[in-house]
Amino acid sequence: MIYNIPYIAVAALILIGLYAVIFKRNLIKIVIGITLIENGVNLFLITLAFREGSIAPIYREGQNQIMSLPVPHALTLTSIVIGVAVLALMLSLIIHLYRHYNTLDAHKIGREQE
Amino acid sequence: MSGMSRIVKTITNVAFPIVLIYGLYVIAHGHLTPGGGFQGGAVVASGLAMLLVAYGSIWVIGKVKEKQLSILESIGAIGFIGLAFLGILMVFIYSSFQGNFFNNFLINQNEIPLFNEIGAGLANINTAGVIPLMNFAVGLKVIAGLFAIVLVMAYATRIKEGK
Amino acid sequence: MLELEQIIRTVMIIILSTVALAFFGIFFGLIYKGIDRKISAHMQGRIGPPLRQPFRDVGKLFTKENIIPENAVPWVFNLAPLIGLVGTISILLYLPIGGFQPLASVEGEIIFGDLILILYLLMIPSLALVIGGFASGSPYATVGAQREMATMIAYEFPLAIIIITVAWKLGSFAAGGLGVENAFTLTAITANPIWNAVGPLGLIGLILLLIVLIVVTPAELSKIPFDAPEAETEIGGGLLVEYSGRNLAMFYLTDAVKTVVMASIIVALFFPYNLSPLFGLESYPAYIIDFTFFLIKILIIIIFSVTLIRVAVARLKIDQIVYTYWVPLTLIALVGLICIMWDGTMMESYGWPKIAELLGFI
Amino acid sequence: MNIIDDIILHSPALIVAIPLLGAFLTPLVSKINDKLRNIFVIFIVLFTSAIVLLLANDIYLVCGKIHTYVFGGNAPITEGGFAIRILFEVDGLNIFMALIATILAIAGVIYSWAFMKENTGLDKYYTLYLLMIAGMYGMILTGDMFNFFVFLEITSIASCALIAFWTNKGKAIDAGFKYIVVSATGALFVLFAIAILYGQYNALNMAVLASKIQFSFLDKIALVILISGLAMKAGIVPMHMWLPDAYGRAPASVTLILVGVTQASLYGALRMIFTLYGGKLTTTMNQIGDVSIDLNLVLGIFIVGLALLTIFIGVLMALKENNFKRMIAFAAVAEIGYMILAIGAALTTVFSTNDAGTGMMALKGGVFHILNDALDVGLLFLVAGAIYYATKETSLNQLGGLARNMKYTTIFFLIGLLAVSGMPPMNGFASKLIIYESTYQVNPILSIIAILCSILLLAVFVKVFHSAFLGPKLPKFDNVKEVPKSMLLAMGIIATIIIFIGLFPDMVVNYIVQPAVNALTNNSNYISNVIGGI
Repeated sequence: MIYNIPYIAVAALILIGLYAVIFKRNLIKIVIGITLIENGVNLFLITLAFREGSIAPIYREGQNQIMSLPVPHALTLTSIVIGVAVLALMLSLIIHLYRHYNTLDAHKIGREQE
Repeated sequence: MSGMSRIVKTITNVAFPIVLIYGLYVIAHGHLTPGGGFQGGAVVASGLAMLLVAYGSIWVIGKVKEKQLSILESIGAIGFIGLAFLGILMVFIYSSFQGNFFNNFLINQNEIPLFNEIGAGLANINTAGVIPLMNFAVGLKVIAGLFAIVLVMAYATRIKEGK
Repeated sequence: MLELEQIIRTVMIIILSTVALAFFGIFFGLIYKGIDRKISAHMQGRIGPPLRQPFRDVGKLFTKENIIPENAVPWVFNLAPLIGLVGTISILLYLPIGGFQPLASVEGEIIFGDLILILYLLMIPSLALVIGGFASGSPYATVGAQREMATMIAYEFPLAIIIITVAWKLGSFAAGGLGVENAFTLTAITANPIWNAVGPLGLIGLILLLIVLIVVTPAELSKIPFDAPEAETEIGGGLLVEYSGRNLAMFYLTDAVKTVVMASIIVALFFPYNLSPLFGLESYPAYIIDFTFFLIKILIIIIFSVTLIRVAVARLKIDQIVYTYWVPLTLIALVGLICIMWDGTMMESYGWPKIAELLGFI
Repeated sequence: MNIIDDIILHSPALIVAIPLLGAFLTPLVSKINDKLRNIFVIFIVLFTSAIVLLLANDIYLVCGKIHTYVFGGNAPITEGGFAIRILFEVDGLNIFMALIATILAIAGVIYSWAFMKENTGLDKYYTLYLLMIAGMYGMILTGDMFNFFVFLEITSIASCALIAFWTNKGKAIDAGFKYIVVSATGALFVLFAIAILYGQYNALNMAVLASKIQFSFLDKIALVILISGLAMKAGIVPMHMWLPDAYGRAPASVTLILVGVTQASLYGALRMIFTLYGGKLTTTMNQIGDVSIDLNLVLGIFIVGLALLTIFIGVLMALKENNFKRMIAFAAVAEIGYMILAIGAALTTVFSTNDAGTGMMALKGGVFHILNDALDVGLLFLVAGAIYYATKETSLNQLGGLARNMKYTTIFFLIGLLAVSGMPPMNGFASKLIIYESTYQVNPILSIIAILCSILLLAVFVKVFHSAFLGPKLPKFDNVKEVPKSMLLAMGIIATIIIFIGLFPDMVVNYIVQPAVNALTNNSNYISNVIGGI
C-alpha cells in the first residue's frame, strides 16, 4: 500500500489540474492547473524510476549497488525543461492579455467586436 | 522596477558569485553527477534573476541588452547542433570514420591527443567525449534564454507600472 | 511508329466521339425541349410553337449582341456560361447511351462513369449559374443565385440517399447485396439491373426512391414548380436577368443538354434494359434499335418528370422548396433506404425470395 | 561512397537538424541584412526539401523499404538488447507526411517574404518559423515515443508564439493562449500515456513497444489517453475550440504550417493506433458476460461517431461564421472529420479477415485526404491572407467586388473552393470519392452525411466567393492592387499541385498513398526493421 501512495498523488494532481484548467476562469489559475498536471506526470515518471533500496544513478557512487533507473529521470528533466518554456510562454501571454483587457477573467477576454 | 534596499543588494553581492560558481560546477559535471546544462544554466539564471530583483530591471538593462542575450542563446544552440553535426562531418576528417548525427566522436578516438591522454579514470572530467561540450553549449543557451525571459518580463511589468 | 499512329487514332476517335456526343446532347436536348413545349401547350389547350422553335431561339440568340452590365465582373460573367455548357456535356461522356458503354470508361479498369462523379458534375452547371448570377452584380440575379444555391443543397440530400442506396444494394456483401465490384460505376449498374436484386419489401423501397428521383429532376433542371431561382414573373428571370446574346444561348443549351443527362441517369439507374436481347439482334441493328428505345425511354421520363409536373403545378416559394426536399422527400427516401436494408435482412434470415426469381427472370 | 549517398544515409537526421540549425543561425544572419535573412531562410527550407525528396525517392524505389537512422550510434539496439537510443524510422507513411510538410513549408516561406514584410521582429518570426518546421518534421519522422512528445512540444511552443505574433491584437494573444493551454494539456496526456507504456514494457521505441505490447487493461487506458491527447492537438470535436481562433488569428503563413502540425498530430494518432496497437487490435475481444465484443469495432465506431460530430459541427459553424479566416478554419475542422471518418470506418473492417478490402480502401481515402486537406485548406488560408494583405479586412460583411482588382487571387480562391468542397476535377474530389465509396459499406448513412456536408461546404464557400470577390464595386477598394509576386508564387505552387493531383489521382494513389497505407496495415515490417537483428 505504501508504494501506491505516489500513484494516488499522481492521480490527484492530474485530476486537480484538469479541474482547474476546465472550470477556473482566472488565467493564472489555468496556468497553475497545467503546472499541476505537469507535476503529476513528472511525479509519475519519477515513481516509475524508483527501486526499493536504490541509490541515485551517479556513476562513481553506484558501480556495485542498485541504482534507480536513470532513463525516467532524463525524461523528467526534459519534461521539466519543456514545462519551463511553456510556463514562460503562457505567463508572457498573460502579461500581454492583461495589458490589453485589464482583466484576467477568461470570460471577458477576446470578446470585443472587431 | 527599481532596486531594493541596501541589505538586499549586499546579500546579493555575497550570494551571487557562489550561485554562479555552483551553477557552473553543475554544468561542468553534468555527465558525472545529476544535473547538466539545463540545471546548471537554470541555477546561474536564477542567480542573475536575483541580481535583477535586487538591483532593478533598469540597472540590469543598462548593463545587458536583450539582443546580446539572444545572440548568446543562438550561439549556444548552434554549438549544440554543430557538435551533433560534427558526428556526421567527422567523415571528412577521418576517412575510416563511420558516424551518425549526435555521434560521440571524441570518445575512444586515438587520433585526438587531448582526449586520449587525460581521463583514464572512471569519472574524470573528460571521459564523456562531446557530452561536456554539449553541456556547456546547453548551459550557455539556458542562461541566456532564461535570463532573457526574466528580463523581458520584468521590463514588461515596468512599462505597465509606468502607464 | 505504329504505336504513335495508334495513339493518334485513339485520340482522334475520342475527340470525334466527344464532338458527336455534344451534338447528340444539344440536338436531342433541343428537340425534347420542343416536344415538351408542344405537349404542355396542348395540355393547356394551345397549339404551341413548332418543334424546331428551340433551334430558332438559339440561332437568334447567337446573332444578338452580348451585353455585359456595368456592375458585373466581366471575366467571371463571361466564363460562367462556358463552364456550365462544358460541364454538362462532359457528363455525357460518363453515361451509357443506348447500347453503348460510357465513352470515358477504359477497358479492364472501369473506375470512370462513377455515380458520385456524375452527382458532382451535375452540380457544375448549377454552380456556373450561381456564380454567373452573382457576377452579374444585379440584385435580381443575386437573389436568384442565392435561391439556386438553396435549391441545390435541398435536393442534393435525397439525391445522395438514392445514389448511395442503389450502390449499397449492389455493392455490399452483407444483407442480400450482390457484391458487385465497383458498384458505383454506371457500367456495373446497367449490367446488373437493380430490380433483380430486391425482394418484395425492397421493391416498395425502390419505387419510393424512383418517385423521389422523379421529383428531384425538375429541381435539378430548374423547372416549375421548383424554378424559384429563375421565376420570371417575380424576379424577372433571376439568375439570367443580365444575360443576353451568346451567353444566354449557352445557358439555354446547358439547360437542354442537362434535361437529356438527367433523363439518361434515371434510365441508367432504374431502366437499364435493352430491346436487342429480346429480339436476338447483334451488331448494327442492335445498336439502332437500342438507341431508339433509349430515346423513347428518355422521352417518357421527360414527359413524366418535367412536362406533366410543370403544367399541373404552380411555382413554390423557396422556403417551400427547401421544406419539400428536406422533410417529406428526404423522409420518403429514408423510408426507401430502410425498406431496402430490411429487405436484405429478411432475405438473409427468413429466406424471402427475390421478385425477379419469383417471376422467373433470373 | 559519394556525397548523395551520404546525404541519403543521414537524411532523417538532416531533415530535422538543418531547419533547427537554420533557426538558430537566423538571428545572427538577420544582424547583417534583412533580405539576406529571407534568402537564407528560403535556402534552408529548399535544401531541406531537396533532402526530403532524395529520401522519398530512395524509399519509393524499393517496395516496403524502411530507412532506419540511429542517433549517436550505429546499431539500433545495444549489446544488452536494450533499445535506449533515439531512432528515426522512415517508412511509407512517414515520408508521405514529410512530403506534405515539405510542400507547406516551401509555400509558407515564400509567402512570408512579402506577407510579413511590414512587420517588425522578423528575426524572431523566422526563427520560430523554422523551429516549427523542424518540430513538424521531427514529429513526422521520429520512431521514438518520448522524442515524439518532445517534438510535439517544440512545435506547440513555436506555433503558439507565432499565433500570438501580432501582439497588438488582443484576440491574437487570446488565441495563442487558448492554443497553448489545449496543446500543453494534450501533450501532457501524451506524456502520461508514454509513461504508462514505459512503466510496463521498459521501452520507448515504437517498434520495440509494438513488439512487446500485450493490450492489457493499462494499455487500453494508455490508448484512450493517447488518442484524446492527440485529438486535442488535431482539433477533433469536442476539442476543437482552439482551432478556429488559432487558425483565424495567426498570420496566414503561420496558419499554413499550423495545418501541417495538425495533420502531424493526426499522423501521430494513426501511428499509435495502427503501428503500436495494430498487431493486437486484430485479435482483441473482450468478454462481457456471455457476449464477446470486438474492441477493434468499438474503437472504430467510436471514432466514426466523433468524425460525424466533427463534420457536422465544422460545417454548421462555418455556415454561420462571418469572419473569412475563421470560416475556413471551421471548414478545416470538417475536413479533419472526413479523415477520421475514413480512419474509423477502416478500423471497423481492416483487420477482419473477410472484408479487409473495404477497410484498406477507406484507409487509402483517409490517408489521401490528409494530403488533399492540407493543400486545399492551406491554399484557402493563403488566399484569405492575401485578401487581408490587400484590404486589411477579414470580415465578410466589409468585403466585396475584389475579383476586378485581384484576378489571380480570385482564380486561386476558386480552385481552393472547388477542391475543399470536393468538386471534380480537383484533388479533394479524388479522396472524398474514395471515402464515400468505402464508408458506405460500413453504413450507407455515413456516405450520405458525408456527401451532404461536402455540398453544404460548397454552399458556404460560394457564399464567401460572392461576398468577397463578386458583387458591385466598393469605392473603398478602388485602390486595391493584386498581391506581390511572392505571395502569388506560393499560392500558385499549391494550386498547381492541387490540379495535378486532381487530374492524375491514380498516379498519386499508386505511388505515394499506397505505400503509406501498406506501412500502416503491416506493422510487423516496421517492428522487424528494428529488432530483427536480435
